Amino acid sequence: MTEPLLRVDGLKTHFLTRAGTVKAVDGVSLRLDRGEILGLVGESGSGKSVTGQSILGLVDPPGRVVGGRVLFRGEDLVGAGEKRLRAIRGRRIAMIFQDPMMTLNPVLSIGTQMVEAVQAHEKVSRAEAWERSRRALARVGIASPDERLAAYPHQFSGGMRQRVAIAIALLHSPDLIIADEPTTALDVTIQAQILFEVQKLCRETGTALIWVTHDLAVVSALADRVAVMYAGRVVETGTVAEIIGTPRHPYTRGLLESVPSRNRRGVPLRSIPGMTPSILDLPEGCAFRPRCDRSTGACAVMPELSGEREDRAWRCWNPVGAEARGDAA
Amino acid sequence: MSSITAKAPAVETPFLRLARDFARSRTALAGLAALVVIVLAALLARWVVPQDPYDLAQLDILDGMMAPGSLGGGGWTYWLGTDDQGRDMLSAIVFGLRTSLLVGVVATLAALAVGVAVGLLAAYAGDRVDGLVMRLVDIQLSFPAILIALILLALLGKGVDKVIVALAAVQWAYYARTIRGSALVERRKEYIEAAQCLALPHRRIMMRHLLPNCLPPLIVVATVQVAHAIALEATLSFLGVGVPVTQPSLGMLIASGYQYMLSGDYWVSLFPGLALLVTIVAINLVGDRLRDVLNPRLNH
Amino acid sequence: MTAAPIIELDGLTKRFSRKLDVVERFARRLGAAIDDRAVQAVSGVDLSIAEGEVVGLVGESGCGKSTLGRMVAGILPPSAGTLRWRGRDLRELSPTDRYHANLKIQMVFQDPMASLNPRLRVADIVGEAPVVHGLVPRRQAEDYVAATLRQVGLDPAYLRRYPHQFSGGQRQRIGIARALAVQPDVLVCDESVAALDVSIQAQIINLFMRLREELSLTYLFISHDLGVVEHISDRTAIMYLGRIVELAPTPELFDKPNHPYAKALLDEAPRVSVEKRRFAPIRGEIPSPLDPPSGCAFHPRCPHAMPRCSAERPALRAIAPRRWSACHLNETTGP
Amino acid sequence: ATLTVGTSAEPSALDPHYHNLGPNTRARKHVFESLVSMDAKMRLQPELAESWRAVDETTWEFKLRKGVKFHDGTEFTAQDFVYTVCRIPNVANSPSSFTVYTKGIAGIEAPDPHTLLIKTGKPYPLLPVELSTFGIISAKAAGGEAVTFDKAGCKAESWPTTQAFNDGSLMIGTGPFKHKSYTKGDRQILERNPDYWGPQPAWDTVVFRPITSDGPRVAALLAGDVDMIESPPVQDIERLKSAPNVSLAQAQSNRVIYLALGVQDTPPTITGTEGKNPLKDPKVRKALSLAVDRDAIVKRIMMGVAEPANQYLPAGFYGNNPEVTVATDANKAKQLLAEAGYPKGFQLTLGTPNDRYINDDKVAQAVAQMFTRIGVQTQVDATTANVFFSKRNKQEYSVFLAGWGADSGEMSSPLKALIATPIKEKGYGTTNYTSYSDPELDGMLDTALATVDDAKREKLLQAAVKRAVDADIIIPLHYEVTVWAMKKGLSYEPRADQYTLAQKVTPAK
Amino acid sequence: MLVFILRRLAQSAVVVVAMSVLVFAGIFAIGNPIDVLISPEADAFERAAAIARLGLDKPMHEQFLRFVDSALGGDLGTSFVHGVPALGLVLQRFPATLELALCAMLVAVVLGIPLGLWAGLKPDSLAGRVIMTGSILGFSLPTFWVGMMLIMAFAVTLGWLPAGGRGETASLFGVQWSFLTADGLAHLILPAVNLALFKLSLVIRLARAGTREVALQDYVKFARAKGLAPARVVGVHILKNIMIPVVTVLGLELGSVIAFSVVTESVFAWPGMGKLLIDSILQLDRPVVIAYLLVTVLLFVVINLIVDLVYSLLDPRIRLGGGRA
Ligand SMILES: Nc1ncnc2c1ncn2[C@@H]1O[C@H](COP(=O)(O)OP(=O)(O)OP(=O)(O)O)[C@@H](O)[C@H]1O
Ligand SMILES: Nc1ncnc2c1ncn2[C@@H]1O[C@H](COP(=O)(O)OP(=O)(O)OP(=O)(O)O)[C@@H](O)[C@H]1O
Ligand SMILES: [Mg+2]
Ligand SMILES: [Mg+2]
Repeated sequence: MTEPLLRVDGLKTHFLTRAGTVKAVDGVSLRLDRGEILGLVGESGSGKSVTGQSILGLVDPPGRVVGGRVLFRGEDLVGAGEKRLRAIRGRRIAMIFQDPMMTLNPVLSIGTQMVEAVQAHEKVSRAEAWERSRRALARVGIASPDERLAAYPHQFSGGMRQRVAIAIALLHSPDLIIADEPTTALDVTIQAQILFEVQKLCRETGTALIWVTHDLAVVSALADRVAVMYAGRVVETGTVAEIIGTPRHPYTRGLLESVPSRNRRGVPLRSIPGMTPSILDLPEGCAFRPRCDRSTGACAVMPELSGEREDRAWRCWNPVGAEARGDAA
Repeated sequence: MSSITAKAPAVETPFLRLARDFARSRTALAGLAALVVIVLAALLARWVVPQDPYDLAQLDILDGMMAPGSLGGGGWTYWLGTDDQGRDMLSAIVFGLRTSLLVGVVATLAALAVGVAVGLLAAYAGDRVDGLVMRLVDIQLSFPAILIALILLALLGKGVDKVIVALAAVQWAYYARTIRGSALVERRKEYIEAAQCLALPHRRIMMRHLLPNCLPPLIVVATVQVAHAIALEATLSFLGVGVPVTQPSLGMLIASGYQYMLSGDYWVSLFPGLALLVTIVAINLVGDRLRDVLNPRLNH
Repeated sequence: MTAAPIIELDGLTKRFSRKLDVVERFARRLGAAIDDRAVQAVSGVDLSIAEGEVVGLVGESGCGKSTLGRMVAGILPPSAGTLRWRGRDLRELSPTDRYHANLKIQMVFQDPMASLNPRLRVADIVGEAPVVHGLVPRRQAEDYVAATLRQVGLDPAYLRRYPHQFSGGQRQRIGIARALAVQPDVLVCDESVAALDVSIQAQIINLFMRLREELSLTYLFISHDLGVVEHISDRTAIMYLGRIVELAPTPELFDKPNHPYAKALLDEAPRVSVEKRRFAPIRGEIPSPLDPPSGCAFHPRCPHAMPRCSAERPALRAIAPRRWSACHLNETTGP
Repeated sequence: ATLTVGTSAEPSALDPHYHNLGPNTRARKHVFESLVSMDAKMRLQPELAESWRAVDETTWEFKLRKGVKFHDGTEFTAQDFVYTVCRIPNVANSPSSFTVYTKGIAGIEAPDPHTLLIKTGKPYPLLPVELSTFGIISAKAAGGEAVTFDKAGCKAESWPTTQAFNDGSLMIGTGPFKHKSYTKGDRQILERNPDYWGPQPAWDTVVFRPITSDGPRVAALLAGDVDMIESPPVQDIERLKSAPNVSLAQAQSNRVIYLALGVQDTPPTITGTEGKNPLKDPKVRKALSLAVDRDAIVKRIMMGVAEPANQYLPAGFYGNNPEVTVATDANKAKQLLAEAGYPKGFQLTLGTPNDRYINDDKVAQAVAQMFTRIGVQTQVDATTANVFFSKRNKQEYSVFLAGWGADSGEMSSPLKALIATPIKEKGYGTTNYTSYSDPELDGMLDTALATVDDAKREKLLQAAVKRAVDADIIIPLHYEVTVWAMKKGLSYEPRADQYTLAQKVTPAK
Repeated sequence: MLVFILRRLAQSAVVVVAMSVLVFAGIFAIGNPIDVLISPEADAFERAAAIARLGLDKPMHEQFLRFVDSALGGDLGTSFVHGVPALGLVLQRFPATLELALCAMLVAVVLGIPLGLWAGLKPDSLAGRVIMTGSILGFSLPTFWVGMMLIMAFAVTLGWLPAGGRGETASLFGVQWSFLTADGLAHLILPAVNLALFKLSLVIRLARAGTREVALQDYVKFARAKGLAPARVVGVHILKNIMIPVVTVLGLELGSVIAFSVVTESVFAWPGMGKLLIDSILQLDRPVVIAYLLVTVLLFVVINLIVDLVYSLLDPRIRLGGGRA
């Protein structure tokens, strides 16, 4: 196996708040190859966004990366200085945020925001940066880019703004884009447009993508591989087919079963009982234990992520299907 | 699924939570402590100081302008000196504090009451009422408070009651606008719709649902405005309109001591000035902390 | 259909407009470009809901779903059209009757936090209205609230707590309990599960279905999540820019949508499946209700648009028993 | 050399006839002169008139100084006086004109350009004094060479506007200084008049800067921004005395601070007497007068910079009666109150301005203390002068504190204004807001004011003031002392009329 | 924008009318200016004559109508005290006040924004806390008291700066300004600082609150994610956003600075409009009070328009939004 593009190893990001230490990310490991699309799924508060931001060292105080490594093309970003990180941000690794209304600065024109992104990394003239921006906009399917560059964010619809954000991410042809729920705030038809553009771009440029979402449907349609997070940890990882087809972690299975469209109309849904735990007081051992119908005494100890391969693993003492191997759940 | 198991956290009222958050800032606690002492001293003025400076029979100009620490004719020591009328400065400051606080608090409360009523009504009724009221408020606000107060007081004459009226008159619009702003935001929240959907009477929705949720930011504003009102009263007294000379507020004391500044009789003006300063800073510290504690956006 | 529908909407319309004040009118005289900016949020919606039925209402952001729901729940007065409650025009009812009818239609909101008054305890949130309306004596309010809480699967021990002390799912249950406390017949659920995580969402959907059984409730279930609507509703209405463009029994609609917009919507909604798929989006953006396209509002984005579509608005017509659609294509191809 | 003076008030206009007000007259006296002037002790001095005499009971003859030139070079003649008298009633918008001083004039004749014969309707001993109050403007500069005097009103095409003086165009007088520039609210700059007929002033340039707040004015002197200031506040005088580079000049002024006791039938600000006015009882009035410890007030409130008063003008002024005294005796006061039927006293509100006289509200508070101590519980209503004077003039106070400065420097002024029965025609009682009326006293005044013989008149006035003080209607408290503070090395003869005159400021010998 | 201007004008007209009625009635109720103005030696005839000369013998409504009539013709009346047109009197004092107010604003902005930014970016640092505590102090100190202390310290004790007055002026555009001469500038410092103190605190607080809020916004994080240097993130992305509330509030506050110069001008004997107003109120000089009000209201209108222009430069959402409600 060649060295992956990105390898996250035991990443820990904690928030030191008044109420206590919030272990938002507590030992997350991921790997991503060139051109690969990784879906990062999990419920609200499970640490998806913090994981994404930690990779780029963008966690705001009181948050801090307290452990683990982020190896990007072999270079550890956790220890890297701010200057080095700045050189990577936007150029090698780009990021897209969830709310398209909020990711663009409302008081600066689109052109300004794009040009500054170009000039942050390359000493080019304004005219050239402008030209680059035009091309980037055209690539995400925005017509009459000149006009658009002079416009301000409020003159755009949500979908257009998200496309602008993608265009900004594309300016330097990064190796990796981290997209934090970029379509959650959008309507179905608009979401489809964005997904279409993203798919096309990844295919064409070979950019790797981490797609953070809580929507299993989007992930299943878009990603190559999936990592499922629960309470700050990755609980299962594998290809889309493996995760959807043969989930091993009871949480993954529960999630899939809760999706209405996969159930029979009108029949009560199989749901995960209980509620998402507060990250501040997680139970000992497996965090999912109180809601799990398969929990045993063993679960009082945190299980390790283990499985068939490095990229097909789960964090469970009693994985689904362990009784009858090979049988799909 | 019908039983949801979770450790029940101790029942914590919003007030308790607030108090706990508040107590985290030491400066704010110090401010609060100072404020409590000040308020107590003002309330118990008659019992904590040796002289009633508002009772002319207790004054003797022969004891006038004594330096701090002098022994007066009455047999007690003037720890902070006396002014030209022979007022014990300590007593005068405590009584002055009482007047200043009274003016500040009552004026603010009055303005708050009027402003809240008007602002809430405007926000809830919307449309025409809103337009009309808000134009009025705009007009009032487009003119600096001190000018209006100055003219009003020139009109009304002297007296604690008149100062209160004037200060309330210049402040109500501010509250009206603030509360209207937050009421408009709150009104759009779904819990108000829920209350409407439950066909609760309008008065009830306004008083029980809208008001309590608009009030916290206003309380912060009001605490700070008390400080403002006190300062404004002091300024007006300084400019020669305000409370009567025989019942000096802090501002009045400072103003009448002002003329002794240069001559080296600093205590007549300095001590009331410091008292005013401590009071206002204490109120502001408390108000500031309240603002931080009550601001949900910065809370998490 | 046998009995009179419990709710009947007839040409229900809502327009939001802001009147110009004196200054603005004067400025307009002077030639400033100021318009009254009327938003036609809901235009002429006809819909009847039978007792015990669950009608799903689907559509994209801003298409008027919430506005329609609010009109039904009596929070917003319609600008035009009638709303009949068990066959009787609400406007013709005596004030007391109307007020009772209004109580019988309750709403469950989207945002579980914003829909609960943060300064009231659960006991008050749920108990206030029944006491005010005299449904229960004040002294028994506590027991009544406890019973209602149990009904929605909450521990009555939480009675004295404030909303912020609950999780999202629990808050939504409180919201449902509040609605149930006045013993309604109809629940309007406006995106009631949209803000919840998938695992919690399933719990709440199950709760809705159970309550329907236990209390024989009627639902107007508003959602943009097609999966949820498909799962829960008997019939589904699809809205686009203030109008219903298709209305049909849920299975039939999801099997074979008629309106091009309905088709696009169903096609583009991602589903959990093992295969990767290619997205092929419908072009264009959702138009603004401030400035709706002429004719069929969908025509700028419709793959089948004809000249007629931009000139004439198609009416909602029956295209099959219990199926309605508003598209000119149905006329060219016959019913 | 330049002299910069910080003044305590600014003239409301430079027009010498616009406003009969201290600061205006101060400003006027540098540029415009009058026929007669007063010296530092308020004794009459020749100015533009070299001499004068009463020809008969109703005619005065003034010999004018020859060779006096206006600042524009034209010569001063009798016509300038005529024109000035004519203009005085014709100042547009004047809030307080000098007509009080000219209306005694019934006719003016000028047998030659340097002689004036002035007729009065009745015997008018005060005419020379009154002619000292207004400055003479140039008839030629104002285009009034042909204007003739007419008792009913002089005729002229137009009269000079106040604006014409403010902008400097008509600031043409005969005085020791020429007007140079004026920025309202900031400064007036004067230049020496090289052609002045009298002694040359020591200063080439004089700058007057109004610094109306006391503290900053003192600070300006201490900081060296100005060379001299008017009326430093009394509490700073000790400090100024000890300052190494400051010297002081002080003089008793012509202003007495008094309490006026109203004898209205229903007292406006007295309670606890069932509606009766206790002040109608002379015993009560005496008691109040006895209650006041003038020495304490002077010492504590005025910091010694004042003098206890026993009548309305200090010793040395015309009409002062050395035999008049007032006493302080709180026990006697209580006893008198009891005798008058008020053993428990009553409640009283004392009105006072708080920005008009030196420490006015403080004095009032001290008086209130003293009244309270004999059992008359006294509140102080201290308001700004605008409110105070309006209320006082509507007789809304039973007792008020005010001051009176006798511009004429003689006792007839306070007697006529403060205590004489208000009689419009005679100009009596213009400031009598006590409802007090004593026909006998009025008669004494009548006689005095018709007596042209100075010695005789003084006797008459002395008798009248004794009667007035004994009535305890206008209770004198103290005479203000006027103080000037200046850089060491300057000297100024302090003036009873309180004016600061740059021509009299000299560098020390 | 047009709507905005019209609305402002309409509002200001109402303010002017309301205030003139108030001032008319007020001064009528306070007392008769003649009582203050007239020489105590004057007799009853002279009194009556003076009252007639100033038109004060007419009933109030008639005086008011006469005022309105001439005001519509551009004549706001003649000062009772000074005998010159009231408007001219006010305008003549105007530059001094404007100069003082603008200087104070300048001090407030130039110091306040960087301090506020700092405190907002590092709210928990020592510097941040010191700045905030300092701003509370500045917020709390009554202007007049600070003025007194400044005079005590810098003029009397240290003798570094003059205690009051305007100092030497130089002419620019036919108007006298202090800031053009060294002496004038020295005179300007203390009053300007005095007046600025309160606004400085306000700016610091606004800037801090704005910064704290803006710094949490996604677009700031996005800007950092683009790899921008911190200087650009703070200096452009944050600064431009916090300027919006700062400019709005400052615009409104310039009015109050001018109003509060009443106090500062009294303390520092600064010959501006504020001092004129106080004197005029004390002397019941009604025409001047009204002229002052008119000038200030007009000034507010102008300031507000300018603020609005700046505002639309800063905030594109306003620029194209047509009329603002
Ligand atoms: N600034 C912060 N201070 C304290 N805790 C924080 C902060 N930011 C995030 N957290 C906590 O970290 C945890 C993970 O948050 P994160 O935003 O990564 O969740 P997420 O999986 O992205 O959820 P969502 O789907 O809602 O976006 C949450 O419990 C959150 O409360
Ligand atoms: N009070 C109001 N005033 C003006 N316009 C309004 C008002 N309420 C809603 N609208 C407008 O009416 C249209 C329909 O809004 P509505 O909230 O009903 O849409 P929706 O379908 O519920 O959207 P979403 O899915 O975003 O909740 C929108 O364009 C909205 O801007
Ligand atoms: Mg997230
Ligand atoms: Mg909605």
